[in-house]
Amino acid sequence: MPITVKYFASLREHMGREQDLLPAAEATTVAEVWHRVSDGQVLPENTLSAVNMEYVTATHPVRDGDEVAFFPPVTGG
Amino acid sequence: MPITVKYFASLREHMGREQDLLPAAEATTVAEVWHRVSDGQVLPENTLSAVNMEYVTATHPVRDGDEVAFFPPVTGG
Amino acid sequence: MAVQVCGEPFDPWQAIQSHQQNALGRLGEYGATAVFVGTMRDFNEGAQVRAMVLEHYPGMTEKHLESLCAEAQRRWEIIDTLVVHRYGSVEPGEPIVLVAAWAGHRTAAFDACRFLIEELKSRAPFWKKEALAHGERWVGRNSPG
Amino acid sequence: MAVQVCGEPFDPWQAIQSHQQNALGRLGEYGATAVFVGTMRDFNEGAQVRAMVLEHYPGMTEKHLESLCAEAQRRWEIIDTLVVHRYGSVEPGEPIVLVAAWAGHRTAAFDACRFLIEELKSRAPFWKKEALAHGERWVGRNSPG
Repeated sequence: MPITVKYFASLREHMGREQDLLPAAEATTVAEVWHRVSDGQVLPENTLSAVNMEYVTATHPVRDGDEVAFFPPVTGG
Repeated sequence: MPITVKYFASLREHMGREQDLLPAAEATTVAEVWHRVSDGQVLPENTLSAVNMEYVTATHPVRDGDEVAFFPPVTGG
Repeated sequence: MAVQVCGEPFDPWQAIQSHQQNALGRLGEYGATAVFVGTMRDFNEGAQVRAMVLEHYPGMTEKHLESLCAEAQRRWEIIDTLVVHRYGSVEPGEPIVLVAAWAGHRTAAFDACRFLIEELKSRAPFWKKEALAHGERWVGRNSPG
Repeated sequence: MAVQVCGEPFDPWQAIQSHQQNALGRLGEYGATAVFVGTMRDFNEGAQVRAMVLEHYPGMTEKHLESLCAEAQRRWEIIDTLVVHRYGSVEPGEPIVLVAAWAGHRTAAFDACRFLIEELKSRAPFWKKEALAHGERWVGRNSPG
């Protein structure tokens, strides 16, 4: 199962796409997923991340089939 | 102009009437008005009083034509 | 700023809609609406309550509620307020009081709404008499919240 | 406990009435309803705003809002909560968010309602893009209130 990586709002525009599919891989982390999808760009300051729709930090593990998301500070309500 | 004296809720039931009219009199106070309408009963504890629809204390002056009211603690809302 | 004291059942959500349509300024001016509705419960202080009569002091009630709204307008940056309060015979489930505050931002709306209901409960001249299974009783004082 | 994320304009007062009629237990059980409605303003951070697009994260948004409601139920003695939030294109004057809490007493209702809107604004995955007279901008962060 591939890893799905989603981008929202200004980060989606910055990436120029809504999502990536990463091939199934060894166990990894959120920071490593960002490194792979961004060609080594620095993660923009204040970026939030989620794994399987729960907030996590950059060191959180990512497993095959997980959904990882990156997005800017939220502004709902 | 007489002084109108009104009673509400449990105090109205205690008095057995909704209001009294006191004949025009020399300048007096809320305490004195109570003394006259109650035949010298002690004012029940926690009773509130108003003159012309504003809360006042027992020493507040009362003038001819004023509306004086006595009532128990409020329980609205 | 509107105060209504009414002797018949009222629908608080319709009252808000109607106030927004008729009395408030342009749409887009306010960003925050905070509302409190107090409804008659069928249980109070350890007893089933069948019905209630709400007595008030006509004239003073309106005057007092209007002065509360004016004080809220002075203390917070709010655009408008609405207060509606029942009197007369009330059945369980029926709304007793509606307090609403409109503001640019949420803190002012919340704080003004809370202020209005707390002040109303502690000072506005209303009195509740409850009909229980056997007999009646005057409510002695409001619970702290 | 209900959470709705909707792509079309909604009427918050009708949503409350409908929830009270369909989802809440017996009339007479709750004595206090606290409600907050956030409406789109036509002015924000020094500029006229013509319109707005609200983006969200389908799936995570609902999950996050449901977990907030569950936390409110744990922390306060409340009977029910309702959260409705718009996404998509929004015009000035249209409601963006509704938060409501029903309780036996007013303090729990107010505190839960306030908690829900503060948490929602700080953590629920929504993003606002404003259309100004000239051009667009993402809202960088929510104001503190």
